[in-house]
Amino acid sequence: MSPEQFVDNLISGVAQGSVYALVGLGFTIIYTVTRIINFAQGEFVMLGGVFSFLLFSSVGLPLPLALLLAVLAATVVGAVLYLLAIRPARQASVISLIIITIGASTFIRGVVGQIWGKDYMPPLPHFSGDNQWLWIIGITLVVMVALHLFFSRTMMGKALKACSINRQAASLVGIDARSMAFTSFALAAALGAIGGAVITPLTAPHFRMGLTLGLKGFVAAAVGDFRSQVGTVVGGVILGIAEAMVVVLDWGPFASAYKDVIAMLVLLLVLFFRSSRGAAQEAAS
Amino acid sequence: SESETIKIGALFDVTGPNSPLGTPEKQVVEMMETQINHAGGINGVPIEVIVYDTEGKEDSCVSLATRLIEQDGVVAIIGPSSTGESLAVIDTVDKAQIPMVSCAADERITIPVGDSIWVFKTPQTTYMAVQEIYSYIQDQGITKIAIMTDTKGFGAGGKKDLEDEASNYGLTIVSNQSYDNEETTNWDPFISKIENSGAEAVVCWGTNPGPALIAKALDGTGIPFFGSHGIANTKFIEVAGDAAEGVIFPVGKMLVADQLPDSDPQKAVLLQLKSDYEALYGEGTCNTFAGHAYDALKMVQMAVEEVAPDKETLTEELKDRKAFAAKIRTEIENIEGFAGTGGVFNMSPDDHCGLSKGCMVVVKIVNGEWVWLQD
Amino acid sequence: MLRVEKATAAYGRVTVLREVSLTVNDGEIVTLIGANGAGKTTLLNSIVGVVPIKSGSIWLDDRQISGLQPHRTVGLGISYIPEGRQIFGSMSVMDNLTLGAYSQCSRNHLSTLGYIGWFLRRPDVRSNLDMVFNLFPVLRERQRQQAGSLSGGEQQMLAIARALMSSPRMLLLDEPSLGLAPNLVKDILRLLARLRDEGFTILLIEQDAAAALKIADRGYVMERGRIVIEGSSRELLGNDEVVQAYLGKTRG
Amino acid sequence: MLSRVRGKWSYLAIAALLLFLIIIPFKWFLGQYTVILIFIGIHTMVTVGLCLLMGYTGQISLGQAAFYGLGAYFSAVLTKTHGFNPWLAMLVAALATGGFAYAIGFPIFRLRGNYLALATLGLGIIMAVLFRELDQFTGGPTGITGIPYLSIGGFTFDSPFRRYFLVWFFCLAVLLVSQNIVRSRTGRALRAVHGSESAAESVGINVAQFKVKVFVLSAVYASLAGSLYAHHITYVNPSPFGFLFSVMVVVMAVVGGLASVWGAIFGAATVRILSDEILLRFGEWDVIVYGLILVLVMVFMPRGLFVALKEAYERWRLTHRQRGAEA
Amino acid sequence: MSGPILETRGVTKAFGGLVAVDNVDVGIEAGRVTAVIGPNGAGKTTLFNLITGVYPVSSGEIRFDGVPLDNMPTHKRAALGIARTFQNVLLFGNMTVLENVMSGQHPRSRYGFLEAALRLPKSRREEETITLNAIKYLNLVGLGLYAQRDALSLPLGQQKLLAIARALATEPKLLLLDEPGAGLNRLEKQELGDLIRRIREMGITTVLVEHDMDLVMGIAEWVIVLDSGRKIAEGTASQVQRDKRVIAAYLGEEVE
Ligand SMILES: Nc1ncnc2c1ncn2[C@@H]1O[C@H](COP(=O)(O)OP(=O)(O)OP(=O)(O)O)[C@@H](O)[C@H]1O
Ligand SMILES: Nc1ncnc2c1ncn2[C@@H]1O[C@H](COP(=O)(O)OP(=O)(O)OP(=O)(O)O)[C@@H](O)[C@H]1O
Ligand SMILES: [Mg+2]
Ligand SMILES: [Mg+2]
Repeated sequence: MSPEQFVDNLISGVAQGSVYALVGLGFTIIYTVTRIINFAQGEFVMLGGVFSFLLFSSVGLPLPLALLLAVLAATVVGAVLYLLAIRPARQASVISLIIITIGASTFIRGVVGQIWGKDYMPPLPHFSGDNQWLWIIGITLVVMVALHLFFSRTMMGKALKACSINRQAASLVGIDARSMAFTSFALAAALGAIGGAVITPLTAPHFRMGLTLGLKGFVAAAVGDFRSQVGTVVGGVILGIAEAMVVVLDWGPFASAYKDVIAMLVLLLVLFFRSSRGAAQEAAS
Repeated sequence: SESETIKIGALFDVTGPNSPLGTPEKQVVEMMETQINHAGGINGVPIEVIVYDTEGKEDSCVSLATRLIEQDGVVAIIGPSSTGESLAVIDTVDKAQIPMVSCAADERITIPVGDSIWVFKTPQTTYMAVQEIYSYIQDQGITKIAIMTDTKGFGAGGKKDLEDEASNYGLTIVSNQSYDNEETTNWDPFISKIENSGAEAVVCWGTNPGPALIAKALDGTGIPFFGSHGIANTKFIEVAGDAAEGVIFPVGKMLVADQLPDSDPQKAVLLQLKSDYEALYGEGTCNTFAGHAYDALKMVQMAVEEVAPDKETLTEELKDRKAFAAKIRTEIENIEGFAGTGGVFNMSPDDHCGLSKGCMVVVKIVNGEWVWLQD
Repeated sequence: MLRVEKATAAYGRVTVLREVSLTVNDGEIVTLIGANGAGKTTLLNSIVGVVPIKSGSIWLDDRQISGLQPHRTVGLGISYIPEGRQIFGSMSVMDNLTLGAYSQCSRNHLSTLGYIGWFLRRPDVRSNLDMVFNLFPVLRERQRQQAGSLSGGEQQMLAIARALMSSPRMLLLDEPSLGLAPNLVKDILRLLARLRDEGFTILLIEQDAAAALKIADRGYVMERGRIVIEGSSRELLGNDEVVQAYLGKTRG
Repeated sequence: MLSRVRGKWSYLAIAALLLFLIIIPFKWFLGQYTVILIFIGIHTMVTVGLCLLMGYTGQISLGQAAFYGLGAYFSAVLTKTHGFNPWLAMLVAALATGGFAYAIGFPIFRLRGNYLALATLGLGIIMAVLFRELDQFTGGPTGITGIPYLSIGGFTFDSPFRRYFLVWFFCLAVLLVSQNIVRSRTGRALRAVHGSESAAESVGINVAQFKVKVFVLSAVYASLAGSLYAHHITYVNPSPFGFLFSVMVVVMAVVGGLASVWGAIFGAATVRILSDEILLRFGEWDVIVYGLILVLVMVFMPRGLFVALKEAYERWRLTHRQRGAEA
Repeated sequence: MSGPILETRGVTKAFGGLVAVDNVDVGIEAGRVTAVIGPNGAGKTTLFNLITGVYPVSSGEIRFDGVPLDNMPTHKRAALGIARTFQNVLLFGNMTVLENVMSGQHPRSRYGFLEAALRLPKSRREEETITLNAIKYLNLVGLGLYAQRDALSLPLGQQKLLAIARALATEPKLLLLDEPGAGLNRLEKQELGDLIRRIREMGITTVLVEHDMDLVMGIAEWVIVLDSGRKIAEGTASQVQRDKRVIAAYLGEEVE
């Protein structure tokens, strides 16, 4: 393989990983504020993709507007999910809330399949020219920087973080923990939907597409222990690159059919390394 | 009263991973149920098709099959949609002695017949399609091919046959990759692998959307794309867009029904089904999967008519369901020369699929339409 | 300023507060004394809304605040320093203080999205920050340190400072001296007296009843969810029952 | 004293449940539900293990399907390809799966943070691919057909009626063993670990070892269930052992209630009966209604059906007694 | 007196740049009540954590009963006879009061997985002993009446007693109590003092960290003072209380 091709594949892997990272950041945000692992995160991705397609192709809106409205619509769904399913469950433990998100995800998926059909939809056109990967990486970078600024430089960002550290203490300084949870769901939905929207030119939107993209996002977020944004991005990008490289190498046990095995093993190794280094640091310090 | 309907069970994956197959299958049997009953049922007795959604789960499929047999009292089952589910319920229908006509393609469902004499299937077997497309490729003077197969059942079956048959057609597989249909979005590494292998053509075995996305990704490399009968629907053309142009694949005759010579025994059936189905569910919706379920139900209907040529015998038969089911099975096994959508079926005690070479054709997509490539 | 009228509260089926009534007037320190499990913490929790009351009412000036959620009562000018400090351990000292002023900022939700630096430059926030840094100079030095790595006493100072950042009119403190070295206990009590002189109203729970009564204006004694004795500090210090049950023998 | 009363109550309930279970598969009672109940029994076994694991490590496992699949595939391959006696195959499967869980348990539980979810998810994904790709052993995506039935002496479990008793024998044994463990020194140690790890260490409990122990136990349960599945359907293929099954087990565990091992039955039964009975009425809307029901159950019975039913019963008894006292 | 049951030699613990325990030598006489005092952040809890093996020492050596502990994990030390309570109590919230104490008996019982799973007679016999012992320790701390309550529904003071009962149930030789008196009122502290005296009479060596000087003066036969990780003084309570450095660093001047 030529170095040029190698770089091309690296870029596509990074871009693919960026999408995982976007989805994963949604997991991270909800988890940090509420301790819920949101299994409906994949559905936000799906809504981003499906709505983008519908608004663009069926409604006929200009592409940028279609994408924007799709993300907004998914955000609204995220907010409504919180209001209708999470918020009423006052007595519920975190694990019960997780099951609620599983139920909600089945529900959302079913509704979309029922209303807009269960078959695949055509991909959107590339945002411009033939360089969707660059768009994806660019948009992810912008989102990440914005998110970082949001969490480190605004009061609301700090308040979200405070909720995660100590909910009761947060309410005692005047933070409405429930409105923060609401915000986190809306924000997570937006991130997921952005992931879904940017990948739509490269895939066929479909009512079940959230299952696998959600899973990959989950893996990315889990590498960051559902807390660390940096860890999530690193996890997502490693996953994306590992997947691409396994296919490119296509050698012996690293055949393309084992893509997921290799990618998971790489991630678990990273995890063990990170964790043992963490333990070593703790012991040394 | 209860015994006054003929109950037929159907198991389709309507909401699971194979919902693009299960949905038309369900729709076609619902349509046929109405049609048959509209025409006074079978010999004056209405039929009732009970359709359950298996969600693509083997265990659900087994308990739903039992439910059809034990609770609903069906005399035959059509479906399931997928190979795995079909193989999973064989034991159940075999023990209960109820005939089943599967809509899944894998040859292991009916070979060897000795595993269960109660099981039949309608779709063409994969190696028939492989043979069709390979002989076409050979005719183009191509010798080096890359194969891309879905990791799931349909693609894996194709992979095996593609590998086995290649040398018979003077073909060398220079790149052999599998992909996960539901999750792959980054096709670039696959494509660059193919480009590096020196392949003159890509043969891709899978169902939507993988092949369409691969065709799209291949667009511009100049390497021609050959598909399987898994892409025999308008969705492929929609999803692949311009890249669908020029794609060639083997398929049952449904797609090119209007191009068939009038002498073709299947032509009338195909055109009829197509116009009925599309009148109900929309232009361009009829596909080969609907055809598989059509053939299955049709065979059951024919067998029932054979067992009970008039209303009295039928009413009599309905009293002993077990015996009736056994007779239906025998009659399905005796079906001969039935021109269905998938081909002309000649069932026999050693062949529970009943199709032979020639039931498939090679088509090419030209201007978004399927064109029959007559030799 | 604060009036609790016949408040009753329970955890599940266990009633913990039984018709508790109490008042705290403007500018005084009132202390709450009682054995373990008497319900002191629960009373404070009920006042701020962490534990809802079942009957009775709670008034801040002329406004009924029972039923409000904690984040609303903070907005009304009550600051609560709960049992166990509850600082945000993995955030910096400065972030903890900034969040203390959250209620100053959140009146208009959009403004919480603004750059935090602008907010900290607001005159009222600025002056609060100066005040707490003057009260606790060590916090000014440790602005950047992680709050969780402060020593116990410093953490307690931070908890008090954070509570002051919201420009409260009233402070509720639950055992601020818990786990502090004797010299720090003295410092904190001295500080509370000073705050009272600056116009704050304070409701204080303290196990060391003798020390608490020394700085308080009035006191209440709770037993099993009821107020059993109330009076000025002097009266309580002279009350035999109180001396026997809570003050014990004093050492020289 | 309190516990003795509670004990008597639970023995009575268990006896009633047993009787009910025994008569179910007869034609004159609920015979048509035999097959569903077989699956409920099999799923209950997997779920009990997860209840123990989640209840005591406080973390989600998303990989139970892997152990379930290992049990099924070991049984299938050993009996079909190597001609093992099915019982022996089942034992080997359980031991091998348990050993495997033990080997991976130690590194997993040494990780800090919520990594059990990721590690088990990874395990599930890896195993799913291996089931599919190691086709010389597993038959690839189309799997292995013609797995023999279990039999004792000349008695073969070749009908659902017979297999029903087989499966429920195992299921109840697993439940009983779990119940015993929960109430023992080991169970207390596990609960201590859940309550506070540092405190558990301080009273001499080897936290890591106990976590691995439950993990292994849950794997063995799943493996047994998998073997029973294989000998029930007589066919295995990769798709029942994927991620979605793992998620379903989590749902079953929580819907039933993590607080008690008996919750597992309720969870498995609810999910199974919903999808194979009740939701059939909703046609294509089934998944939508399923999602909705799941949300509602958790909103209104956040601690699971078992606890909700128990509380309802206690409330009923209380008002009943009050009324009795008034009269 | 039979010589030191626990000895530390040059024990040091650093967290990054911060030396929490700095080259500390202490000897704990068997059968005696020893108090460790010192300002907040002096390293008292850290010292306990080193003795129980929560953290490994950065350098130095700890000997228990003459045996060097090295890298022995916490649960093994507990089995050897080192028990403790925590500054933040740490009860098992998912258990009743009685079960909390029963789990303390863990290192003193043997029966395992299999016996438990099948409820073999051995398991039942041992369970009985465990229960009886647990009740004994509960009565000792005066919580016998609350056996069936949920542990966390007790008020803080009783929770602290429960934690002591749980530690006693491990049948230790050495008991480490981290601020047992914090959050108790004067009367309750007096009762706590009595309890510690009773524990001493059982022959258990007790070390406590405590900020309440009245309590320390009342029960401690030996006092060790830490400041910034270093041992700055040791002696009887009254000796220590007069020590200038101790007054400056810790006690503060009396305010009147
Ligand atoms: N979360 C809870 N669930 C059940 N009961 C509780 C809970 N919290 C407190 N209690 C009970 O309520 C009663 C009052 O507790 P509270 O904490 O208000 O007492 P307190 O006077 O503050 O005692 P302390 O001096 O220990 O802080 C106690 O009997 C306690 O057992
Ligand atoms: N895990 C840790 N990481 C970093 N620093 C720590 C850690 N544990 C303790 N420290 C630091 O070590 C010092 C000693 O802490 P320690 O808890 O031993 O104090 P202490 O004497 O028990 O104080 P107190 O009376 O307040 O409980 C403190 O400055 C503390 O911040
Ligand atoms: Mg309190
Ligand atoms: Mg300490």
